[in-house]
Amino acid sequence: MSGQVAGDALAGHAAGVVETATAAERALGLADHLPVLVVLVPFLAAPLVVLLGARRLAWPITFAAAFFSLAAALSLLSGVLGGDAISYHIGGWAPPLGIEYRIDAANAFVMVIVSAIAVAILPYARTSIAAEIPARQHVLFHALFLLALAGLLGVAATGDAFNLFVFLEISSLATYVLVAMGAYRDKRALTTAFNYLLMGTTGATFFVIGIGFLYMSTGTLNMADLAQLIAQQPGNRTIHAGFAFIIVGMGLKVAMYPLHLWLPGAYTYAPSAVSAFLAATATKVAVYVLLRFLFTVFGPQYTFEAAELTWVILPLALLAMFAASFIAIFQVNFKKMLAYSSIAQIGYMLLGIAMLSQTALTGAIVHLFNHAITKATLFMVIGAYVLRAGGAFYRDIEGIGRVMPWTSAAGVIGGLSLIGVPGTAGFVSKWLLVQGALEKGWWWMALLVVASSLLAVVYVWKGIETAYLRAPREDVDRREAPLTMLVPIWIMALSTIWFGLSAEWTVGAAGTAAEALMSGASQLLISGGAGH
Amino acid sequence: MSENLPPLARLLGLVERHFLKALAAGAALALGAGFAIDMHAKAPLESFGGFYALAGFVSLSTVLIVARLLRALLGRQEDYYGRSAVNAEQYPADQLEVRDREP
Amino acid sequence: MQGANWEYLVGHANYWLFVTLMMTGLYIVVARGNFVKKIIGLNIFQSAVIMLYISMGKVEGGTAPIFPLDGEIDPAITYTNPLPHVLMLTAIVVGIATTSLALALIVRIREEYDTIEEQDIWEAEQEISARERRQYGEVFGEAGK
Amino acid sequence: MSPDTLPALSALSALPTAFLFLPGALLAAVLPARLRPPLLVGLPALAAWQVWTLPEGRLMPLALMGLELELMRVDRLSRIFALIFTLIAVLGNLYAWHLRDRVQQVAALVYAGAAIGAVFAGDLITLFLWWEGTAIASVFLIWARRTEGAFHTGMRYLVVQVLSGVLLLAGAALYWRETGSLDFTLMRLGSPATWLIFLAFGIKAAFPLLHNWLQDAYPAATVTGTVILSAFTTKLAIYALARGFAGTEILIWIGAVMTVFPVFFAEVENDMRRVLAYSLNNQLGFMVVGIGIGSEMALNGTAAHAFAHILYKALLFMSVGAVLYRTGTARATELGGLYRTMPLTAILAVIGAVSISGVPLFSGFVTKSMVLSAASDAHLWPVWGALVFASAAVLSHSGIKIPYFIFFAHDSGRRPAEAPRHMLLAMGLTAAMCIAIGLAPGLLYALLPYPVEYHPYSGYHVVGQMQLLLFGVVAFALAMRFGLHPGEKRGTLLDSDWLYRRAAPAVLGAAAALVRAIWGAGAAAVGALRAAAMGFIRARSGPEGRLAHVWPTGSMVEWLAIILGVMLVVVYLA
Repeated sequence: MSGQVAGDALAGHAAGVVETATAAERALGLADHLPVLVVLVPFLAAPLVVLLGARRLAWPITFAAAFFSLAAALSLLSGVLGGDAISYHIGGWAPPLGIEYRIDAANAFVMVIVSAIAVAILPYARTSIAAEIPARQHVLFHALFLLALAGLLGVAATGDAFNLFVFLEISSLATYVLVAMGAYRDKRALTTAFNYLLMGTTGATFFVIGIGFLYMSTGTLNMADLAQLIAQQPGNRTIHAGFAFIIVGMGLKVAMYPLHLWLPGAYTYAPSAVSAFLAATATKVAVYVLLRFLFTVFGPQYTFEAAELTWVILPLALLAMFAASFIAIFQVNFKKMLAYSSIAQIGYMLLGIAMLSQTALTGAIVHLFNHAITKATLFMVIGAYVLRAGGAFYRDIEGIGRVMPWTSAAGVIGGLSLIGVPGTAGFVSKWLLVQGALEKGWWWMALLVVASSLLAVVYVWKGIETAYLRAPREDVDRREAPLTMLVPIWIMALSTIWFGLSAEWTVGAAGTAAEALMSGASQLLISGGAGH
Repeated sequence: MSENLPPLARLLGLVERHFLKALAAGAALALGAGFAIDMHAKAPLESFGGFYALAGFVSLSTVLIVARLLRALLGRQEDYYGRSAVNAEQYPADQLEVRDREP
Repeated sequence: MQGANWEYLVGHANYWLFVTLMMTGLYIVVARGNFVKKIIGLNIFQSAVIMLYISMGKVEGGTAPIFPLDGEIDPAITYTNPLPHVLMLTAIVVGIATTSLALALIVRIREEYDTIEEQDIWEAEQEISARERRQYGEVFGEAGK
Repeated sequence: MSPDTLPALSALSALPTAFLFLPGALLAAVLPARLRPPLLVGLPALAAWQVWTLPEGRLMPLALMGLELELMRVDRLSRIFALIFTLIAVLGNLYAWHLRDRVQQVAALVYAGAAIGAVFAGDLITLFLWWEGTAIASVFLIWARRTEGAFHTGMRYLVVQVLSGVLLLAGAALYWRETGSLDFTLMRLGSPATWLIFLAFGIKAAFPLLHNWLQDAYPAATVTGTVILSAFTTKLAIYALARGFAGTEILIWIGAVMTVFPVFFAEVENDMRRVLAYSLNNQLGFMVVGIGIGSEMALNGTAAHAFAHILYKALLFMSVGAVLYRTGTARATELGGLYRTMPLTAILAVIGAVSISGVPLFSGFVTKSMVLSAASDAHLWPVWGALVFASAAVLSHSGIKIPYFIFFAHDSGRRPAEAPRHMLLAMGLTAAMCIAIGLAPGLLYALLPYPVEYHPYSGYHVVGQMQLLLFGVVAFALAMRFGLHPGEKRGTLLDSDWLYRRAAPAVLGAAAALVRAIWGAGAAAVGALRAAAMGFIRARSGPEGRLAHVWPTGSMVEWLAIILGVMLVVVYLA
């Protein structure tokens, strides 16, 4: 039976094959290969770094690769902001049999976030890891960083469900090792990484099972194709089951409450630069995948009106917003506090997804971006504290605002953005979420969003109180963080303000992305045919 | 007044001593004027020339009596809200310039 | 009716196998304390998925999907769908990478903790956290609770 | 002033007034102590000049995230409030010339800037931003006292003020959805949006039962901080009400209650700065009544009264502050007879007292009577009666109690030195303005939002007011003579803050204990069930207690299974 469906899908695509074949012949310029190069460059740079084996070369290569990815992602984004999609066929093999990279506003946006964060964090990481990881491991660190980056970019770029799984595992495996590298400071990094591995693999395997169910019913792995074929068979139980598996598997990667248990440990014990990178990118990419499956593959009609899944994701999102915030309030370790706050913030994104409206979805995507830069700022600030004060416990950073005024000021900006104070990036996305809730007439939801922001006030205030209102400890290193850390920190901090004040770009890009996602399967196919 | 006080203070002392007499005179004058001129009454009771005098006297008396009751009802110790409440604590002396006048 | 049910059961034997293996694997991950055993459970879980994929690629009466050398495909021959097999090659590679990484981690954990039993490690970590709470907890009074 | 002649100054007028203060505050944060006082006095003076010369109109529209914002809406209503705000910033900072505390100085500038920014805000979002700005900046004037009590008070104050801002934001968002406009203009009560905004304003304006943050916070601030505090927050709320809810009938009744109830508290309160805080509440009542009536005369009266009130209330806070500065206490029980060595301060305090009491020739008389006349014009007799009562009652605490118990009455034996010269200068200037307004009300009337045809100095007005006041004093003198006056007594007076300082913690504590007990019992029951369910599996295969504790891997995979199950059920049922 499954073979039959696959045959149909092939026949349906016959016209497309011819068209793309000619397209592949003429598309030989570098620019036409950007969709794959954006992933391939960091991916190939990783073995290069290892093969050269030179510590001096590792950083420049890594930075150059990341920078290339950023440039490529920006160029791709500018190409698709109008609402078109770019379709790239790996090796000239046409979809659905060949692997397709499909770039639209949503994933180009995600790729820009990921590569931009990588570029910003790398100069910082150079100083940070020098203090936290032994020199002989630096080459490996950079190789793994590149692999994680390439994996995340690949997840975003690909239009093939199984290929997505492969990239997900590439980035996850690299991430496990990066987290384990924290063991030079705290041996709990090892068990954390091990747990993360067990859970992450289980989640990813759930995801593959889901993909398998979809393949069983449709005979295709291409997402655009899947979308079309799924829409044709409502009420197919295999697809239903596949849907549940994919959501749960991705929910784990997203750290959807209560599948978040891997996250606090991983963020707390990983090296500072890794925490900053992970917090800003890994869960965000997972949110993107969730978005892609919920909206593009299954389509809003299928997902929400047929299955009422709003009522599963929405309560979990609210639970995350409150439970995780409360836990964050009671932490004594700054890094762990931020980790729990991340879980709460992911709750906001899930909320925006579950509300299922253009505005709320735009809010979720903008929050994905804004939270990425906010958390990157904060984790980088913590990294600087760790470097100078030797730990991330509140006790370690008492009065550090006076010793490290610049770092701490950036931390305050990040904290304000976390709360959602107007003028910072965090405000823009919360404002959109509140608007989204009000559009639906859910004023109670708007109040809940505001109420949970008040919880953020409490834990951010605790940090500020510790850093500013207490006497500095005598035994800490009384110096400001080095410039190599300060500059990236401030770039991030200023960008939270910049994107808080001039939100046109983020809101515009996210709006286009939300539109691309919400427009569902049918329209995507039409634009895909012409978008090459 | 054995103290050596500034001239202005002596003047104020004089005022304090003769205040009640001046008050009585002023009050009588105001009451008389109230009956003498047209009060342009708009309110129902205003046309009575001593209305405002009565109002002032009754109002103040009411305030004082009710305030006594209020204190009996709501008054508590200074440290009712704890020793560290503003009400119970002293103003930090290092922010002030507490100084007596040199004789 | 009886026959139909029987057919249903037997006809989906591959799925029953998959479900059983998957549950077994997951159960081991949850219930076994030894880290190596957990990894074995994870492997069983992943093998279940591999079987699911491979069995779904099978077309009834199909033969191995190998093209004749001359490239002339005889339309009378039914081929099994090769795509799931190809996918599973990748999945196996991923599985091996995961397993080897996990084993490497276990080696390092054993070096640091002198044990790979979950219970013991849990207790050791509880002790560390308790020490941290004593050392850092009272910054905010009872906030640590 | 043509742009060619003074390019620098005309560039200045292209800047929102509030933005003068923010770089000023930054500058104050880095300047050495010696240079800060001149900056603190000079900058508001510059701002006053700018406010005075600004043309009317909507000067700085701004589009942000698709919202139409308006940073500078200059009209007669906003100009008079901005003008008095800049003036009082000059005077208050002059009063604080001796101050070397950077935190207070920066906070004072930011606070004044935010209040002025809010007055000029033409839309609800800009208003909200500055609204929260005043809350956050002003709390530092309380914390600057640097005692534990002040810290807790400041926290309570901040919570209330930020709550007001949150309500305003929520209201603004709803209002936007309702009307599609964020324009801050006259609103009609009726929808949740307008009620939320009204409540937000009401908190800042210290409506009855929402008032207690004021009496809690103002006596807790520093000597100089209280002067600054007394001017801005509540009058900003009065401005906002006058702009948004003029003519809203419920305000008349709220205002009437506001004028009456605080006088009793003020009468028995021992802390002189808290007496003034209650009196401030009572004076706000007059303004709220004026807004509620909403006629041109009433609104003129409100604006004029706010203007005059800021001055004489600041003067009173300054004189009590000077006493506190010299003696270390503001408690009535510990003061008395200070005129002997602080005669100038005493005279200035008396000028403030007669101004607030509404003695003819002083500022309170020419402004308060406008509100009273507006009430009688509208034939609101019960309200008018309440206002007459309150006019007399204000005499007893602010008019008599403050000067009498501090500077006269029994001799406390204290012989403090006269207040420092800069304080005397600040008080003298403020007093001069109080008298100038009283003598030449036309100067103030010319600034009011609407054309004024009002003559306070008619014979019957003066005579009526003098009767009211003199016989009030007679009653007071008799009460003192016969021992009927409540007198001075140390203590704490319960007010609505008792609800959240005592009752709420007690209730919450009890509730928490209850919840804890129920939760404990529930958890035990669930735990027992779970243990029973797991016993079977554990007995066969699990090592001892493997599933009982919360080791992430195990519980995580369990959660995975549970959520997957829920998902499957939901998906299948749907």
